[in-house]
Amino acid sequence: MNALLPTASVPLAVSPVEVSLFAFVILTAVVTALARDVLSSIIVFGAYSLGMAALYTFYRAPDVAMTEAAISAGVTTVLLLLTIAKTSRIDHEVAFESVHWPAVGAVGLLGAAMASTLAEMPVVGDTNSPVWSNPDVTQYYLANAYAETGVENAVMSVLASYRGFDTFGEAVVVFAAGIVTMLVLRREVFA
Amino acid sequence: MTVADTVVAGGLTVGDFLLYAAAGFVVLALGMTYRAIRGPTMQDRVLAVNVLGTNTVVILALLGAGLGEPTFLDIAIVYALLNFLMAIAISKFTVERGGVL
Amino acid sequence: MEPLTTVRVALIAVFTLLGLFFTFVSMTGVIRLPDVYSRAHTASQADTLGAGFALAAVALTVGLAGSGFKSVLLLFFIFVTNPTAAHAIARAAFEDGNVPWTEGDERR
Amino acid sequence: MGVTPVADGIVVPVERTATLRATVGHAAAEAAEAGADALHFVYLAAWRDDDPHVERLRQDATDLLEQVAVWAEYDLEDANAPDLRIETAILGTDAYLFGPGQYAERLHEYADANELGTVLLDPEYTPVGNTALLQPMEFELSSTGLTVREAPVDRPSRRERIVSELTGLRFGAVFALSLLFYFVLGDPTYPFDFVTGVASAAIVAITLSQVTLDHDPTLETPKRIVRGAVYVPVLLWEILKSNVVVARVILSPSLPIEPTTTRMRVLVGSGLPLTTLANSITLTPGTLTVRASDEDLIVHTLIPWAREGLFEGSLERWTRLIFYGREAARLPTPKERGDCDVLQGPDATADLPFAETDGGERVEDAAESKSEVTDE
Repeated sequence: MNALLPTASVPLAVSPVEVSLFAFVILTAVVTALARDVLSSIIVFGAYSLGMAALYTFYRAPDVAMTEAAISAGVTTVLLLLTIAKTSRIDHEVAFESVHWPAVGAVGLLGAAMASTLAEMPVVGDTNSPVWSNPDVTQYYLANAYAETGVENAVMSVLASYRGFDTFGEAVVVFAAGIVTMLVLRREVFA
Repeated sequence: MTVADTVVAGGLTVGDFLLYAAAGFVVLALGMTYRAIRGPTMQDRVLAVNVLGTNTVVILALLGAGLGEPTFLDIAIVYALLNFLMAIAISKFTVERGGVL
Repeated sequence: MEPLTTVRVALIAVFTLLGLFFTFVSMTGVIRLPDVYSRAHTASQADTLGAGFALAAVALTVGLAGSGFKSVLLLFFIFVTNPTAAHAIARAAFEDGNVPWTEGDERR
Repeated sequence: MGVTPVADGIVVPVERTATLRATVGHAAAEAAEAGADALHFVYLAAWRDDDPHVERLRQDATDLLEQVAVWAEYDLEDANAPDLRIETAILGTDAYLFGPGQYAERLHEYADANELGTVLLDPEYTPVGNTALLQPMEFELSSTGLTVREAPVDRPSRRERIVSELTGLRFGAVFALSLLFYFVLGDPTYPFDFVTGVASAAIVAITLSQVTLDHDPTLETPKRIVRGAVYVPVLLWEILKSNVVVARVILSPSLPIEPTTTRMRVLVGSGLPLTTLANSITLTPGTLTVRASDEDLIVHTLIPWAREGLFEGSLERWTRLIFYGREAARLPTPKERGDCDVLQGPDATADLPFAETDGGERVEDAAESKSEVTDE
């Protein structure tokens, strides 16, 4: 069946679902940042994750959505709760942080700079995007990835080899997380 | 041709109708966030987020039907269970601090 | 349009609108009612019914033969978990010593 | 730090804990018995005086110390030692206290200055906001020459044993149920799904079958499922009917609600039947189960119409029908049995049972929170 991709049958760039989901996500994000009580912040952050995951689903990234739901709404919430259970919670008379306007300005400017590139991005599923209209690159990867990098998975070869510098930071984080996990587990088991 | 593609009126298909309904549910969710933000007690916030979670499940299901992607329903099922877990964990937490898990 | 499809489309529309209506009632209740206990009423009930109608519409759209069964399963989950969650929250409030609102009290 | 102090006074660090009242009682009794001449209660502050927003914390600490002093006076009078001096103090407001060592140091300084020889600790006391640091603190204190004791008060455990015995039948039932769930979502004819399904169901059954079921499934089980299936449409109709009524109430501008809390003694078994009944009550609009323990349900009702419906007991009868068959369903309504109480409002017939919510030990807590709520 003809899936309702934005380019296929909906001429407008954004649908009402997107607009309302964005409003929801931004609202909850702002409240998460401004709430003074850690517990309220965590709870509203849970709502934020739900909205974010719905957004991912809408953009056809169900795997990311599933991760967002499981990690953000589920595991993170429990971890944060355990953390504040271990530390003390102070009552605040004021419910929200005061807004630091220069910071808002800086973040806003950065956001605006980022947003200015949005117009150049291809629409989701756009058949005129370079990947589709100029398949040479894709074909090149598919044909030569194994010979050049020795990595069997073409996606992995692009991620870790052709774009090695881009993903270097990511690889470091994953490596560090792995080391820490090993350390922690070792201690739990042997100490 | 499936039901989602059936044209109701003025070029509006059932799928489009469901998408508009999903948008309506998100707008209602926005109203619900008032309670999540306002509180005043922690339980009020948990309650609001629980309702928001149920809403998200419905929104996902409607999106799945409207966009013709039945796999969304699997995600919705995971959500429904997670949402339940979250409500229980936080309620238990506010009564018995650190009693989660 | 076949008559059967017409009935089905009509049912989808009616169920979706009913779902929206009851969720609207739930939202109004959650915003208007005076304390956490009365809010839990609409949060657990009107919302469950709203979700139920919307999911029924989804099941009708997708068709029971395929994935529609999943939305029935989802409906079952929501019907079991929603009241349980509402009960857990109300009970947490009660054990926290939250006195239920009665007429004449200030709104919280 | 000076000479070992003379052992003729007791100092108790206090904080709002579930065992504070009992600890105070024990301290008073011990002081009276030992003929001590002073009983000190101190609050070790986690904040500093020049922090912003500290007034409320200081007020809270002062309130707590006042409350503790009142309790102690009362207890000392009971113990025939009304002349014993009670002192209170807030310590550590000049610097942030880190770690149990600094807590112990402050206590030691205070004990030295006031010639107190014994430190009595509340077993739930949380130095640096963590109960796990109580023992390190005791250790630090013991090297100062002070006598350190934990008050012998128990916190009655609220956790019940939920792990039941493992039997083959239960294991099989949990395994079959999880496998069925997996296959509904997946495709059993596809070998990959089949293998992962069996593996997942096995993991679930091994880890969870001891907590999932507490009875073996019997021949009654299929009958219950069939009767439950009959109940579903009835319940749905009830839900729909009362949702319309409640929707009218909520959407009307004047919001004509009369919330009351009620208690109802119900005659269904514990476990699944009680859960079914409690959830059914919660699902039908206007009524919400707040607490369910043994056979007592505390139900919050939104409008009188819902309260009447609840006391008619039709849901209770349905639950009995599902779980115990048709004969069991014939019984008088809770109203006729006199098994219902209204706990609030003009028709109140009993008090709100905050005191008994926790085996009686949190009476003070509940009272405190009550006053907090009305303050807000």
